[in-house]
Amino acid sequence: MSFSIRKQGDVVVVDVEGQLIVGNRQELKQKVLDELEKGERKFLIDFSQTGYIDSSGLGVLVSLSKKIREQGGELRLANLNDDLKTLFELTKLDTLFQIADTRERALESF
Amino acid sequence: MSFSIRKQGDVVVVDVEGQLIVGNRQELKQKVLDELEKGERKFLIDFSQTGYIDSSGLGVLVSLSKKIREQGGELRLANLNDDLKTLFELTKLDTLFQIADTRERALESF
Amino acid sequence: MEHVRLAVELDIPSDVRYIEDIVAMVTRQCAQLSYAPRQLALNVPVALTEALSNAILYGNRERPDRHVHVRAEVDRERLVVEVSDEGTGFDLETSEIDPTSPENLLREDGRGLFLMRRLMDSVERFDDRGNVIRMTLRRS
Amino acid sequence: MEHVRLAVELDIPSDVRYIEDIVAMVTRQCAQLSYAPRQLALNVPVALTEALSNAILYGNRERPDRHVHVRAEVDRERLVVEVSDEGTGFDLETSEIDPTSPENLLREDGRGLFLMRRLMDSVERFDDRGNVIRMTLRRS
Ligand SMILES: Nc1ncnc2c1ncn2[C@@H]1O[C@H](COP(=O)(O)OP(=O)(O)O)[C@@H](O)[C@H]1O
Ligand SMILES: Nc1ncnc2c1ncn2[C@@H]1O[C@H](COP(=O)(O)OP(=O)(O)O)[C@@H](O)[C@H]1O
Repeated sequence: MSFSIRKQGDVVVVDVEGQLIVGNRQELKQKVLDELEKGERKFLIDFSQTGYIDSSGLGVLVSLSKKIREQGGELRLANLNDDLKTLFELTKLDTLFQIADTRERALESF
Repeated sequence: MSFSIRKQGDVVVVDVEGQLIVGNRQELKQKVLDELEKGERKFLIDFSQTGYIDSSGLGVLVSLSKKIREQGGELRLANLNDDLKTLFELTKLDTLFQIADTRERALESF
Repeated sequence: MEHVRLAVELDIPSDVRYIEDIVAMVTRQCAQLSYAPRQLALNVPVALTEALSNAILYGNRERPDRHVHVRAEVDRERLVVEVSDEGTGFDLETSEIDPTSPENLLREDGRGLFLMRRLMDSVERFDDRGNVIRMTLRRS
Repeated sequence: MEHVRLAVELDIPSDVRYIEDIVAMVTRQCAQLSYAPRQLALNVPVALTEALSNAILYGNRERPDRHVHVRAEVDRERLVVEVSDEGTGFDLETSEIDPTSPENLLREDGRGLFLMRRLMDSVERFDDRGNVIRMTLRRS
């Protein structure tokens, strides 16, 4: 698993490559919090390269979403495959997050 | 597994693709005997695409070698990888067959 | 190949970094028996990750002298996975919350047992040798 | 992943066309535990093919009502494969000839048990449930 993080316009775009699970979720959390600290406010996490996500990966997303909102920022998600969509639906987290089909749509929507 | 058979000069060249084992050795035997029947006398079996060979595959090679020799013909083998070479050495069949490193050398040697 | 049964059995130290490799091994066994793509990408890896991380974090409290034992048996009918830790066990019924209720939706934890139950056909607990969680999934 | 054990267990009809798939499955398990390339390409597939074809052809005489049972257990130390047929068994010692002797070199048969012994670290026979051949190979 690895994360890549880049700036597109004023949006911080994070690609999650591989699994987002208990063993590595802290790394994602720290990276995003560092950017928030630096003053960034718009965040997009792209899951096109992601394998599976476990409950603690979901927990980190919930936590980041809260922290970003507290600072007046926004977190959006993009490119969930059907299995990941089902995971968000099962846990009703699809109601909590703004989820776009493609990265382009997510970027436009900010 | 599949066999491909073609003529190169006056030599019948057979490629064995996949395993040469109890389940398919009859097919190889029949193909070569058909050519012998038609009057062909020079045969080269190329193992560059071959996986493993079991005792009944070896048995078919011994049987073909005898039948071809009875008709005044010759059977040569080429492109045994290290594992197949070891198999021929273990069974001392390396002493029975003419084995060339490459298809070219085998063809030249007829 | 109607009657193939594949099994993986192993002991791992109480460290979450082992989870991904175990999940890959068990998923590969299911793939060999043509489990549905969704089961290979969602049900099996997520439920197994939850069971393993609970065993490591709660059961064994990440103590280096404790191990987690995993046994997975797969055939064309079903996958049965058992995850055993050296903890004192817990109550499966009362430990599960509903993470989809409005008051829980914003919680960061509490989705593990819920997902195991949703993604597997059955989740049971035993005390045979330490605390054992057995999950069963019918092939689809 | 020191203590991984993988297993394959299956029943097949008495038909040699099943051999390749079983060999592929067992070899794959050994590959997952990093057995030497030569063991994966030579020792395991050839010895297992011999054991299976003998079970099908001699033990079960290709009778469609008879099955061959295979159980392979692999860990980082060794592979143990058991092949059971429904025949009455045979004498392992007296059935093996030396196919490399001048009088046998031109024979078409008689290399099966010889290869099993040369390619495996041990070959044993039991009568537990039908005729059982157990072969063991240490990982290298
Ligand atoms: N193997 C285990 N040993 C002891 N307690 C466990 C075990 N698995 C789960 N639990 C208990 O069940 C609770 C709920 O677990 P879970 O639904 O996975 O949510 P979370 O792990 O996010 O708390 C845990 O907080 C823990 O108290
Ligand atoms: N599973 C078995 N059941 C009964 N007889 C067997 C079995 N395996 C081997 N044999 C006997 O051992 C002999 C030698 O076997 P093998 O060395 O494999 O050579 P081949 O199969 O070419 O005859 C066989 O001819 C058969 O009589």
